[in-house]
Amino acid sequence: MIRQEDMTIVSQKLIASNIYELTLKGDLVEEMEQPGQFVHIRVHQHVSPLLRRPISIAAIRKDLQTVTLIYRAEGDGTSLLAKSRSGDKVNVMGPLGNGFPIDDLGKGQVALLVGGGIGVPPLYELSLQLRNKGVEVIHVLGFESVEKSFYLDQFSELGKTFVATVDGSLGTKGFVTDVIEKEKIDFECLYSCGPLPMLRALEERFATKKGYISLEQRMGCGIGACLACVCHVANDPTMKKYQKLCSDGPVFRMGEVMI
Amino acid sequence: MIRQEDMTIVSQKLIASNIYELTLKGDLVEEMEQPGQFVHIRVHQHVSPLLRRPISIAAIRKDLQTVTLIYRAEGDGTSLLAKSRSGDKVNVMGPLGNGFPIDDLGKGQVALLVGGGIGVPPLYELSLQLRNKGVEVIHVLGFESVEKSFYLDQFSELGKTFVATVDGSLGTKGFVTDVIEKEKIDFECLYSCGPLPMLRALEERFATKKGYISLEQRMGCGIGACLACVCHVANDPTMKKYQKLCSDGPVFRMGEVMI
Amino acid sequence: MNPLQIELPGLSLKNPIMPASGCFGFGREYSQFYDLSMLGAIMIKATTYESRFGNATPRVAETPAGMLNAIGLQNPGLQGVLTNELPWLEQFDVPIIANVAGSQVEDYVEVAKEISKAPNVKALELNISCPNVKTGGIAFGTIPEVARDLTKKVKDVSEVPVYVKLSPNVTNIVEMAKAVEDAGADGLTMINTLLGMRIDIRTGRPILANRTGGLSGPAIKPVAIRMIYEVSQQVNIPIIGMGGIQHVDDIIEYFYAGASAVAIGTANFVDPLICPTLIKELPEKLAELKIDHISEIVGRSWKSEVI
Amino acid sequence: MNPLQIELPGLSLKNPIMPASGCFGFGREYSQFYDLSMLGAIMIKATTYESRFGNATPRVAETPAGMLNAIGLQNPGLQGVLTNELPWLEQFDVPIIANVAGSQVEDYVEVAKEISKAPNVKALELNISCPNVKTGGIAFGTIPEVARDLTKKVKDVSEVPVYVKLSPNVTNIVEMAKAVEDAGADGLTMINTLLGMRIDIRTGRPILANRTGGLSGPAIKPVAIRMIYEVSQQVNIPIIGMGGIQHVDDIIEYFYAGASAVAIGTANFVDPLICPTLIKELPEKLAELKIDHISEIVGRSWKSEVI
Ligand SMILES: Cc1cc2nc3c(=O)[nH]c(=O)nc-3n(C[C@H](O)[C@H](O)[C@H](O)COP(=O)(O)OP(=O)(O)OC[C@H]3O[C@@H](n4cnc5c(N)ncnc54)[C@H](O)[C@@H]3O)c2cc1C
Ligand SMILES: Cc1cc2nc3c(=O)[nH]c(=O)nc-3n(C[C@H](O)[C@H](O)[C@H](O)COP(=O)(O)OP(=O)(O)OC[C@H]3O[C@@H](n4cnc5c(N)ncnc54)[C@H](O)[C@@H]3O)c2cc1C
Ligand SMILES: Cc1cc2nc3c(=O)[nH]c(=O)nc-3n(C[C@H](O)[C@H](O)[C@H](O)COP(=O)(O)O)c2cc1C
Ligand SMILES: Cc1cc2nc3c(=O)[nH]c(=O)nc-3n(C[C@H](O)[C@H](O)[C@H](O)COP(=O)(O)O)c2cc1C
Ligand code: FES
Ligand code: FES
Repeated sequence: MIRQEDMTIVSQKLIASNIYELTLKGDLVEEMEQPGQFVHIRVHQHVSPLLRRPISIAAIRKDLQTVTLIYRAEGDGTSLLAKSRSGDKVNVMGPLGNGFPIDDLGKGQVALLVGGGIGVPPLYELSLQLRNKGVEVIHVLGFESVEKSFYLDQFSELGKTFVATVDGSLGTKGFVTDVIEKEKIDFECLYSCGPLPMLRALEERFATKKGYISLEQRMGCGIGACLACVCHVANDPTMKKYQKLCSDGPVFRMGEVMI
Repeated sequence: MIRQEDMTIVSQKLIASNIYELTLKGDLVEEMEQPGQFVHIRVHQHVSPLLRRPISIAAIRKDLQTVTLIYRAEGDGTSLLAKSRSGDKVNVMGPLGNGFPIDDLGKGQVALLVGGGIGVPPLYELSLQLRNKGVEVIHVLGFESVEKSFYLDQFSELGKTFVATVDGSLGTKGFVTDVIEKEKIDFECLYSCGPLPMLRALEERFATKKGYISLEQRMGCGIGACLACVCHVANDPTMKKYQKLCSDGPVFRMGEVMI
Repeated sequence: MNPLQIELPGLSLKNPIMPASGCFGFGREYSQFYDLSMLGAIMIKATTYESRFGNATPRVAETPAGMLNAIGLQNPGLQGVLTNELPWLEQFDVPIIANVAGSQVEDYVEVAKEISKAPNVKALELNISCPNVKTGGIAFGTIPEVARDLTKKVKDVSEVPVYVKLSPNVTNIVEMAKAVEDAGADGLTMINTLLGMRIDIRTGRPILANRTGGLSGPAIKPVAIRMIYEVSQQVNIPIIGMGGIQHVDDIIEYFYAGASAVAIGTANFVDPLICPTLIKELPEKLAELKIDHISEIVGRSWKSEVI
Repeated sequence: MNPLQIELPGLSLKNPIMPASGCFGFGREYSQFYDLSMLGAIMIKATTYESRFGNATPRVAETPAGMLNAIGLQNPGLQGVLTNELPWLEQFDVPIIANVAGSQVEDYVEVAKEISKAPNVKALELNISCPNVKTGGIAFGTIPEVARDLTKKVKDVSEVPVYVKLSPNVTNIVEMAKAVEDAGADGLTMINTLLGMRIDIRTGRPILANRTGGLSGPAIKPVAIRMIYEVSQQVNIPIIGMGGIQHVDDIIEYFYAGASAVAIGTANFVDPLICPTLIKELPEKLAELKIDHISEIVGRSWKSEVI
């Protein structure tokens, strides 16, 4: 069930250039199940910044009652969040949306997880859950540069992990698609989250494959009420059918919506 | 000289119901001289609350490079200020305005300091400075109730101190003027800060005496540029003469301006 | 006596607090958080004759103490609302105020006529901020004659009282208010959003796909209060006030200005429980201020002047 | 080449940043903090023919991300400004833009004629948001014909270029802008404050003695950006933009919208060093954005559309 709760900051660490790992503790963790779901965070109690910020769930630890988020401090809201310290409270609404389905794959099958930049975090909990089922996970992670890369060790522990950087400062110089090509990676199901051009390239290249992508959009309510975050359904000549990213997504089947 | 500086909070204490004593450290203390001057505080760096808050200087410790402010946490700005902790920075602009002149009195002469509620703080530094000159200080302090009273010990150390409370929970039940009457207090110079009705009563009663009052007004700039805080000059038939509370005041001679 | 109970044309409200149109969908999402029966009323999302997809995304942007939106009246259309939304809402003991929109007079009339027959629709809210195709896209709500005419035609067909939602993007709000009162409006709701815009520093392009959007949230509250203060002194119909309400003090401020009820928009996004919270806090606040009944203080800011 | 140097009618500016009228007095106070010669220009406090005391206090109130003011045009009058203020400002190497106000056309004309002769006054800024006694207090800036007429008469007597400061409290800002351009305005400044109000919860009375006041600060920035975006596409005279500027990004946003220079109002109260800070940060920001000269980006938000 969706709830809101003042969660307590257990830790907040700078793990790459402007990238923070935030661990929160609270009852709300009990509600969190699916990788790819997100939470909607109120960074503080003042009137500005006004809106909540959607951040993906990166790791759930039911035993510790904690959830880990990884985010880039960029604008007003995330910069403010980056200033909060252990012990502070953060108002969290969630878990929101529909995450990555993991039931399609079984033991021994291969999942390819492709993440770009700040789209990488939700893939970590996904990888954990797939691995727990015995699925073989291969990660291809793209970053701008080595300074902005993170969680490589954590992903490597779960499965083969390839990296691409735009500037070549780590792994293959270029894009994630270059790596997949180069490494001739084969898989049963693709899971991806990252910038639109990356998602489009993947959809095109793997049009015949099964796969899921997670999208981003500016949001108001985060629960489906305001219609800020809609996208068109693919192949709909009326152009009137839509999905709400926050409540129907953010994860969709490849080819399901227009991107 | 007026400057602005990020001062460091040395301590912040709740000293009465909703009343905080805040001690700040910084170079700016070097500029602070006159009792009755004030500082203009930016309670934080966000866009809301937008404006600075004027708060009187309650005590200056040049040796420690600290200044003490006493304020009531009421609206958005002061409530936020009340949440800041030792070690935090606060942006302070000051010292502002013209304070209480102390040169009129010499050793052995008697000064009556009359404060009401949150008008009491500036009288403390004033009393300290007068005492240092050998002036005899008598304090008459009015509060709503015992819960809202503060600094009685500190004032008592410097001179005779009478208290009035509206509800009679401490000292004389009633107003400061009742106390002055009852105690038949005589003095060479009156200094006062507090609510307008109190100041008006004092001006009326002691019209022939020398005295100074400190006024309050909603402010914009705090330095004389925006004309938010003007008051009419007394006995000006043109009604066009004015004083700026922030830069000409906040302290005026009794009878100088219309209150 | 319930200090919050109020009676307005067509509306018997257990409290004067309701979600504003477009900020609450048709209630389904917020029903996950609380029982909608506790609300004074619900102003549902604008309904147009045909279903609409609305604008391209991004549709929202943040601003200092506010937000911009350009949803573009996305809605399932009259039939969709009549078939799927209003019947679903019948499970709750709460009056519905149906927000009616269109791009020509005929659209409004058709929607008003049909939707006002739904059993739980107790009033209409005429959204006259929409661009009028017949006048080259100039909003109905910016020309007194156009607004008057529209109100009259809707009044003629509506089976329930009609509240007209004023646009703040006008030189003279009192003139607009009087024009629609004249045309038979039973009440006013104000304000709709202020026209605004933001540009993305990185791209140099407007953030909203629609370029401009409607500004809502605390930033606009002073404008709303001013307009309600002005209008409430000049009309004899009640006003439901809205714009930036977040705290119980804001509600008191709206009543003092001249509102007889209030609606909560953007704040629902910030805190999904805002309406129940305010409904709980309002009687406490009234007790603190020694006010026996909320209706006592309607317009106190200007009524106290005459005394 | 100095990436900030710009040329506008009458004004050769070393940078496009200047304090806005009414938020900087006549410069004396801020000269305690820095050398005024570093400013692009200074827009001095509104000058009326006679000296004025202005409104009763309180004159300011805070709002979410903004403030209200109702100073009431307090100023020393034409003679006072000519005798005491402008000569004092001559010590600085900075062009003065004289803000001219009045309650009837004749006042404006008289002030414009005389003040435009002062050696350091390089342009006038016609404050048309003032109530016009001849039309029962309706602001000059809300009726196109009235604004056009006023602009023409001032243009006739002014010895320096005339910028007209538009009021945002109108239905159609483009129509107003075109009217004054038509009448010969050399430039526009926009926006003046939005009309707003706050009520004190404790007293039930408006906080401002004048009841309503002008809303300024970050809260109004989206409205200003929208209006500049609309107007700059429709006129051929430059715009000095203002409203809520606090950060260097805001300046870029104003230029993208269509401004050719900017003014800083309320932010001076928050940070007395805001103008020098922005003047320092702007070239750094331009470098970061790979912009060679600030004038390149005027109107980029809409110019990029046509491409
Ligand atoms: C479902 C979902 C999951 C996300 N997960 C993560 C994550 O795990 N880690 C992470 O770093 N980022 C994530 N993002 C992006 C993140 O929400 C934005 O980076 C963040 O909201 C920007 O806020 P700001 O205060 O930095 O920027 P500002 O520029 O101050 O934001 C202004 C407004 O725009 C919105 N906004 C700006 N950029 C984006 C964006 N890219 N997507 C959506 N809204 C935006 C903000 O939410 C806010 O409403 C996710 C977005 C979505 C929709
Ligand atoms: C020269 C001077 C010295 C002062 N010294 C002290 C002091 O030592 N201790 C103390 O507790 N208070 C003092 N005050 C009053 C103090 O400034 C206000 O209580 C405070 O600004 C209120 O801020 P807020 O955030 O609580 O209220 P809010 O209601 O959030 O304030 C909103 C706006 O109104 C202004 N405002 C509200 N009340 C007042 C007021 N009474 N006077 C001036 N501005 C007001 C605020 O500054 C702000 O701009 C002084 C005021 C002045 C003018
Ligand atoms: C996302 C969003 C959608 C809105 N949709 C509508 C609408 O469909 N019809 C309408 O009359 N007003 C609509 N509004 C305006 C609100 O009902 C309300 O008048 C305005 O937002 C001011 O209130 P607030 O500041 O509390 O949000 C919408 C506002 C927002 C933020
Ligand atoms: C206290 C105050 C006084 C003002 N006085 C004037 C004035 O005399 N003439 C004028 O044209 N504008 C005046 N303005 C409007 C500003 O010049 C400016 O247009 C407006 O405040 C928006 O900018 P800002 O948000 O940066 O303050 C005043 C604004 C404030 C806050
Ligand atoms: S964010 Fe409101 S519908 Fe998705
Ligand atoms: S506060 Fe600006 S002149 Fe006094």
